[in-house]
Amino acid sequence: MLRSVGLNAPEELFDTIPADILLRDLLKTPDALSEPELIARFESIAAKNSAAHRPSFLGAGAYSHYQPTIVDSLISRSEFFTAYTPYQPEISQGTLQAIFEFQTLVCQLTGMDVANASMYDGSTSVAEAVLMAERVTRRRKVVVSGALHPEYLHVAETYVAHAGIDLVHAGFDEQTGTTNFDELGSLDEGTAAIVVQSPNFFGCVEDINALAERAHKVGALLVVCVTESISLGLLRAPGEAGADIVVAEGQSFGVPLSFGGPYLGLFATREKYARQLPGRLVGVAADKEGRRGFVLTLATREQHIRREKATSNICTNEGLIALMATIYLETMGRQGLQEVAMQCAQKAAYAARRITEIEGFSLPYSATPRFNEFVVRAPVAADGLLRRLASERNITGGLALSRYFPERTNDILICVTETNPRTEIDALAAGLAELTK
Amino acid sequence: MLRSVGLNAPEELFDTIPADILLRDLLKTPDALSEPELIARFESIAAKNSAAHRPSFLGAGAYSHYQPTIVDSLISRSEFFTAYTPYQPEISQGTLQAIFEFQTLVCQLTGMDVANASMYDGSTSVAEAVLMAERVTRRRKVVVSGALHPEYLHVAETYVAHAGIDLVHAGFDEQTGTTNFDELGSLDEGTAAIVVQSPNFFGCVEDINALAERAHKVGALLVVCVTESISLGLLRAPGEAGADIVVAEGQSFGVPLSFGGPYLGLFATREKYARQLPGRLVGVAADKEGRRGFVLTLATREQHIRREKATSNICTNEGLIALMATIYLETMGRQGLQEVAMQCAQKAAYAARRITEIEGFSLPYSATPRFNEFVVRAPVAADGLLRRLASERNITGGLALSRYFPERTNDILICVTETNPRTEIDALAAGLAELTK
Amino acid sequence: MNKASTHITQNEALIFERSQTGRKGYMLPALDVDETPIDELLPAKFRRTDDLEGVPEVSEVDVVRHFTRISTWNYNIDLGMYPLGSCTMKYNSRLNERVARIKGFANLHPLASEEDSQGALQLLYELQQSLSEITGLAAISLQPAAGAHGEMTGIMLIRAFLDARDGVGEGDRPRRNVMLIPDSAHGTNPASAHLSGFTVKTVRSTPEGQTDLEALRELCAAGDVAGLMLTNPNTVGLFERSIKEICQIVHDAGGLVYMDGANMNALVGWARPGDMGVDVIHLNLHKTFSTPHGGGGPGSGPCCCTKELEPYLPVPRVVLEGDRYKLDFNYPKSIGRVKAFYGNFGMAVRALSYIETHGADGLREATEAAVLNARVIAHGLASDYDKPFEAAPMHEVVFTDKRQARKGVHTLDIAKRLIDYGFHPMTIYFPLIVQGAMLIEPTESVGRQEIQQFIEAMRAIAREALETPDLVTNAPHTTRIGRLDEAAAARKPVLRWKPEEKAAVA
Amino acid sequence: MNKASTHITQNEALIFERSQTGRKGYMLPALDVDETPIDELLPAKFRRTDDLEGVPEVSEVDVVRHFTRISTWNYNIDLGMYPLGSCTMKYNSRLNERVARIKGFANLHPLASEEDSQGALQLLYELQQSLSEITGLAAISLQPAAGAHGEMTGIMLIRAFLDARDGVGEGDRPRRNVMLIPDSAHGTNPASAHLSGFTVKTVRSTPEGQTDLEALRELCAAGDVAGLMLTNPNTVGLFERSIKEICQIVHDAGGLVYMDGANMNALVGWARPGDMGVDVIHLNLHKTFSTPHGGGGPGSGPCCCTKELEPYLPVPRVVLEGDRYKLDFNYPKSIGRVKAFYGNFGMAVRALSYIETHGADGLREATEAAVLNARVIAHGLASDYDKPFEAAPMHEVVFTDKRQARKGVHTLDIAKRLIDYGFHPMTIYFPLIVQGAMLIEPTESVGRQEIQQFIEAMRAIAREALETPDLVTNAPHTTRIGRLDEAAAARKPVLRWKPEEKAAVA
Ligand SMILES: Cc1ncc(COP(=O)(O)O)c(C=O)c1O
Ligand SMILES: Cc1ncc(COP(=O)(O)O)c(C=O)c1O
Repeated sequence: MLRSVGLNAPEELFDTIPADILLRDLLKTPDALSEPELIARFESIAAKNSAAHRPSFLGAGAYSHYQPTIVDSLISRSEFFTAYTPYQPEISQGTLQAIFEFQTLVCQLTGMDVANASMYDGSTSVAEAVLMAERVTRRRKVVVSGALHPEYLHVAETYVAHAGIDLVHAGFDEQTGTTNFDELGSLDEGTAAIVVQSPNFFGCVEDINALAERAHKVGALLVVCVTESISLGLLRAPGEAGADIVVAEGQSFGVPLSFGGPYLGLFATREKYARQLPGRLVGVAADKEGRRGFVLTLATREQHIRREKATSNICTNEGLIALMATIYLETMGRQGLQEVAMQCAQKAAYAARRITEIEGFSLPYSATPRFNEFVVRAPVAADGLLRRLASERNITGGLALSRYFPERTNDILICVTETNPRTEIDALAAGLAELTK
Repeated sequence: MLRSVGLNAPEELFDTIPADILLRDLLKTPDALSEPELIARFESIAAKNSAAHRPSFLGAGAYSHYQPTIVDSLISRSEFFTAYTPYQPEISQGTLQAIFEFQTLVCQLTGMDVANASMYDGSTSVAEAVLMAERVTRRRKVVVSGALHPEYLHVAETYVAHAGIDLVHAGFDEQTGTTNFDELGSLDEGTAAIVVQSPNFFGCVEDINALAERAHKVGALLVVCVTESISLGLLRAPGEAGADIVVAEGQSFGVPLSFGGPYLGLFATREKYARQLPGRLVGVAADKEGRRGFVLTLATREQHIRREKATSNICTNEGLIALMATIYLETMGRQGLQEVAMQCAQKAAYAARRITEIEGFSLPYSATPRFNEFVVRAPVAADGLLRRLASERNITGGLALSRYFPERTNDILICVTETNPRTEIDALAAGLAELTK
Repeated sequence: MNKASTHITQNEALIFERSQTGRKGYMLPALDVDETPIDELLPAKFRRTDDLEGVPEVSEVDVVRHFTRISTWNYNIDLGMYPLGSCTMKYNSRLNERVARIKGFANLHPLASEEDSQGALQLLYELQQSLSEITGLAAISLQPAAGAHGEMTGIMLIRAFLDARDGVGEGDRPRRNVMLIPDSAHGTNPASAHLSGFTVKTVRSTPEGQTDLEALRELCAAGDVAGLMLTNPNTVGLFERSIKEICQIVHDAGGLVYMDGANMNALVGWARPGDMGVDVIHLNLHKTFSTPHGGGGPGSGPCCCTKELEPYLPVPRVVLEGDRYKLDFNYPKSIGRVKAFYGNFGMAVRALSYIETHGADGLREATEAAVLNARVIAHGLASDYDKPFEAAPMHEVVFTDKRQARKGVHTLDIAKRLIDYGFHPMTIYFPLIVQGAMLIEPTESVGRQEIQQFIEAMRAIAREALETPDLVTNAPHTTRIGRLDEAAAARKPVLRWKPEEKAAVA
Repeated sequence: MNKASTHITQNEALIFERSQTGRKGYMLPALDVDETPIDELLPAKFRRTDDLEGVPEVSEVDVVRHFTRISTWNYNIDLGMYPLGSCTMKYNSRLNERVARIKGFANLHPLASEEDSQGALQLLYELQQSLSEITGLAAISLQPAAGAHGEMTGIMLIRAFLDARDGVGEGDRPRRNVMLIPDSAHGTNPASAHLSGFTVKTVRSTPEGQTDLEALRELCAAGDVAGLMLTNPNTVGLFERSIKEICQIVHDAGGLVYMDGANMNALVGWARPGDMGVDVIHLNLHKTFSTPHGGGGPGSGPCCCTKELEPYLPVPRVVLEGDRYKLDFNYPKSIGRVKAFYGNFGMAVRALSYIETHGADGLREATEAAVLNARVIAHGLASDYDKPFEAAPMHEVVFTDKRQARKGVHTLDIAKRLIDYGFHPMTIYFPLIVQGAMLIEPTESVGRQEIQQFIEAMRAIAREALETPDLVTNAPHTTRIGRLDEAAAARKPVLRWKPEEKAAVA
């Protein structure tokens, strides 16, 4: 082939690169491994992730749910996973129709009018929601609940650092574990939005209706963030409760934990704000013969057309993960989504009951409604207790809140899902009891 | 739906079944399990198969070889694995073209003219070859090597029990481990075929040229059976050496061990016997516009047309396994098949050297050429030695020949493939040495 | 070769035609032992000399594209209804595929010690138990690799049992050498009977599509009858209403009854062959129990029989002793062995998964849905197609091309035209006793909507047969290639690619 | 809705249109704990009231058929060449998919303790090491989820570094608020710069397709320049020959150089941004390192920078201390966090697998093949299409529709017509500076034969444009649907299915 383009040596292909920056030697990356060697090596690396092989009560933004087998089998069709962004609709209708179904499902679950084709994840969706609220309201102050996932808050702060937006932190009520309404006093005519997570980081369900009222009174938007999207199978849809933008982490919809990514940002809003949405949108279109098809639409919002004036810089999103979620949601369907949500809530309630029975343990926010996560206050330091639970009982007992709140030394955030059989819950309770005796 | 066909209750669908044989109660099969429960249960059952998780030197008709990842990924396309036998060629060209490539590859490897679309496995292929030899020659005596896999022999005996065929056993030479030529004395004008395996059950390579000469002298066919098909990458093609029918177990071509099945019978012969072949055949055809396609052909040999006069009763064969083998063979290709065969032979040679160095161990057929299997004579009973190797060293050390030949108490059949790294071979040798010290 | 279109995926060549010297699609770990000189390893006279010439040399991407492209030329169950009568093309659950690939199953060597393969033996044992419950027959062998293989096994059992009962010694001429087989039977039935040395005699069917009892009695009167091979529901989709009487007649004549279990999808959970008087049956795990057909196989054809026949089953048998599963070789009357090792184990894993994910009620419901779907089709097409039998069909229904044939449109044409509507054709020209047969089996894996789409397609074709018969006789119109000249292909068969024939083939 | 054809797979409806009350596609284990009364569990006012109306009710087979059918409406890499310039559609190895699914990776919770996730941290660390070696840049963050995200991160680093260097305090107006971006840049570049509060100024390209140094010098003279965002090879596929001088100019003006690494597939193993004077770069693991595009994502956009910029990288960083891998949060100057947890870990697994199966020489050879393939296309099409730039292209080559436009055939038409030949179209109308641009990137994943088929197809289209232009302007002819009216779709957008709009949508 070289000859056919008039060259004699591969080096000549790189003639347009100045000689002084051309590499002379091979890179010092590892030598090539054959398939069996690579597999053996990666399996041995993976085996070191001991937490992956153990019953777990970790949640806090990433959840263990059962993934129906067909999800992975269908996304593994090369027609889906090797395709590019559907810029050529005539040969991308599979992807486009799936996204259209995804958008519809997100609307149905959140109770909103329009949803986009996905964002990177829940955390960046919150940040983009803050930016969008500013675009919509042309106001520059955003009040953020102190019960928002701390990593989400950190991301939002980073995103808006140079956007001229003032992020104001509202605390949360130590009695109820929910956003502190009184601290929302800072709400005024300059406020673009209130951002609140529900169920919040501590597992407590927020009163969205009340928050929406507060926000709307001053002309601000209410942004609701959901990290445990399975809760949408049981909890009132945020849209119905008055939210203006709903963002969520969609990982719960059949997406593996995968050490934090790839996950799936859901982003939905009201019809009237559709043109302020970040990210891609798929809409219905027709060909000359009137046949229905789907296309990427409202592209004038996007960076490849609007460049620096775009609603976001996002280009590649989480397409395949959105497809996973779509397949998950359609497989579970109307009944299944309610059943799995109910199981999570029931099992969490059972676990909470079992744990409060243990001497020395309490639930600081026991009076507040919750879904499948709750804070437990232990009689000893959480860190050490969890370490012993892991090493002596082979249970990952939850998250020590000191990871994010150093002063909360004894608090553990526990999450229970349909994947935790009763025996595991009982073993957790037994472990907590015995290790603190 | 029931209403639409004029019925009121599901039971009415079964009205044509006499009431006294209709079941009243539910079957006493297990209650329904959900996906996660089923997976957990099967994983716990599978975990009891301790041999599956351990270095192994078992061969004897089933071989560990590396399976390239794309094999399983491609056969998992529903287009392949859920399709039926390609009776409707217009919408089965994928299957048909793949079989045509399979037939070609089998011919190339065996050195024969025509091959069919597969048989159940190697053992039934031998039986069908015996029946075919009878059809071709119209003679009723078949001489079978004593170094044929004992289970294959048993299958052939069962198949021909009522076919009026006389299976004569030729012994094997205790010095060389190969078929005893002298015992072939029974060869005469009434002999339909000689059946010989090479490499034979004891790992010894037979002299196919010489056997072909003997057979052809009396007008008999030579049937060569191969259980370790990877050997075809290194050994002279049986067809080239004079075989008339070559049958083989194709499991080595990327097919999982799977406790003995599904495996893959290869069946090839000379052009002139094509119409006596059992099983399906795919051939080239053209449509009206002259476009090339593939069809099932020479169907008049088969049971659905010829009924009791068919060349065989086989209908369902091993289609998907043939596809696995086809993908394997094309991925490994001309170079890869030779390299993997060479690695097997080299590693077996190394292992044989290491083991003969151990005090008390010998190779009874050390002077005979071999491929990747060989018999080792231990100073102690093989059974107990292998059991200790497994429990104390976590190595499956090979097959105690006493399984088939009770008198051969100390003999072990050892198989080495490219999947056994040197460290495993060294550990085997160390184990044998130390456990017999 | 003419191009089917300009589209590259429609013109994928044979892999041999894509081969390029020196290309590689694999990589092995480097050899890690000292090399033995080649002549020492193996004398030259035993070595290959052709350097595997002709075997393809392609890259991994080449292979992936090759098979992905040609795969798109196949119809498949996941695309839509695959209503092949007698074949039971039901949904192949991905869960079953997943569990069959668990390492502890996939990597297990068949000659591992019993101790080291307790899980596999347990699985086989449990499947035997479930199949025994489903068939109402006491003993099972999972060794046969497909339906025909199961037939052969079952017929051999009958032979062995009769020879023992009748005191026929080795080498003696058996007293009973006739196997009765209805004219509607599948071709494997006579072929399998023949393999066991039986002479086949045909039993007539009645115009109502039932076994002719009179004919059966007559044949049985001869005294040489070893048995009857019967499919039930039979191959026209009707339950043999007189099954008990049929068994009685054969038993009275000293024979045994073999039931071809290919149509068990009409019965599971509702009726059991063992309760009907049947002595031996094979199942097709690749039909009734949803293991994938794989473009022609693998299958699995368990042979199930009564307590009386059990001693003759192939060895080894999988048994439970205390809490250990064992391979029991100690059956001196056994017919022997029909396959190395223990049958298509991978299919057994899938079938057990099918049984356990359905549960007893799920199995019963599946049967119900399969029969109901066939009934809906029977109703839906009766106005447009000739339905040769009055009786209500079970899980499949047969129509003929009688009405369309008047316009020159035949079963084959209707089948090919169905392709244009997105459906795989039904089974055609089987059973042989029905002229222009179209045997339709929807299975339970189709929803209401799709059944209706199928009925509409068939009706549309019936209209086309009247109005635009050419459209039908020239179908299919939407496939990569048209109808192939099968006669010419058989006359001068080209059964493999050869380098020198490249030009000729292309 | 008109039917595309009678073929059921061509007319698969929306799943909502297939829903049937009461159908189920799932089964969960039974609840195994005592039930809490619902009102105790959650007061009614917090509960859903809509019973999830509208959410589909379908069976498992329905779902499988639904997605299998619509999947066939997609083109994909395994079907053939996907020559999207700038997108690097290379083969997505199945091995990478396999290892990413190993349970120890897939089931690992991101908040597991360091101790319990040593394998994952090791993997991230080793990928960082390899990417550092490949780019010649000292420090890496794997947190960004895609290219644009990496850009945003990199630009924020520049801002943070400059503010610190220039002593700009929090709340102060930064001194340097201009980001220079060539007119040929991808849209994400200005959008990302804007997100960090920069004003974008455009740098001209020369007629030869290189950055205009004079224009650059002029812009830099203003003193407010924070940096330059440059793609190299640039978006017309040419290496920026003066890259070192460009970096010098920007550095001399007190700015930093950001390189968009989208085109690293032209450089890996042959040249390193770090050696060119670049300060910060993002990579697209979903381009250069073969992780699948997934119909739009997920991606991964590691941000790589010099030692000087390292203190500003997002936290946590993955570091090695002794023999323990750690998450280090202690970077007080860090810009913060751009994503929860640690980036798209699953993509990191695949990318490392890519790097390790290739090895250093494999990586170099892949680059070589990618560039050679583009060169072959550049040669092969030069006689038929206008090639606006003289210089030898790297891994992608741009042509225009200038010659064909005379006959009324435009880039869009040529692209659509390519579909009929079985190829995915190239990138069209990008970069914006080339009128009627067709940007073709074959990648290394195409064999000689297929490159030739592509060239022949393009030439055939050039002939058609002359002889039968309508054939081209009405293309594609072989797809399920024709060109869609995108303008109408945007005018009155329908962005979701609604029950009441069923009729309207259909
Ligand atoms: C009625 C009947 N009997 C027997 C068989 C043979 O089964 P198999 O193909 O599994 O050998 C079939 C399958 O085609 C059949 O339909
Ligand atoms: C040159 C260039 N820069 C940036 C990007 C953005 O990358 P991503 O889509 O991963 O955000 C792209 C990809 O489309 C690109 O081609």
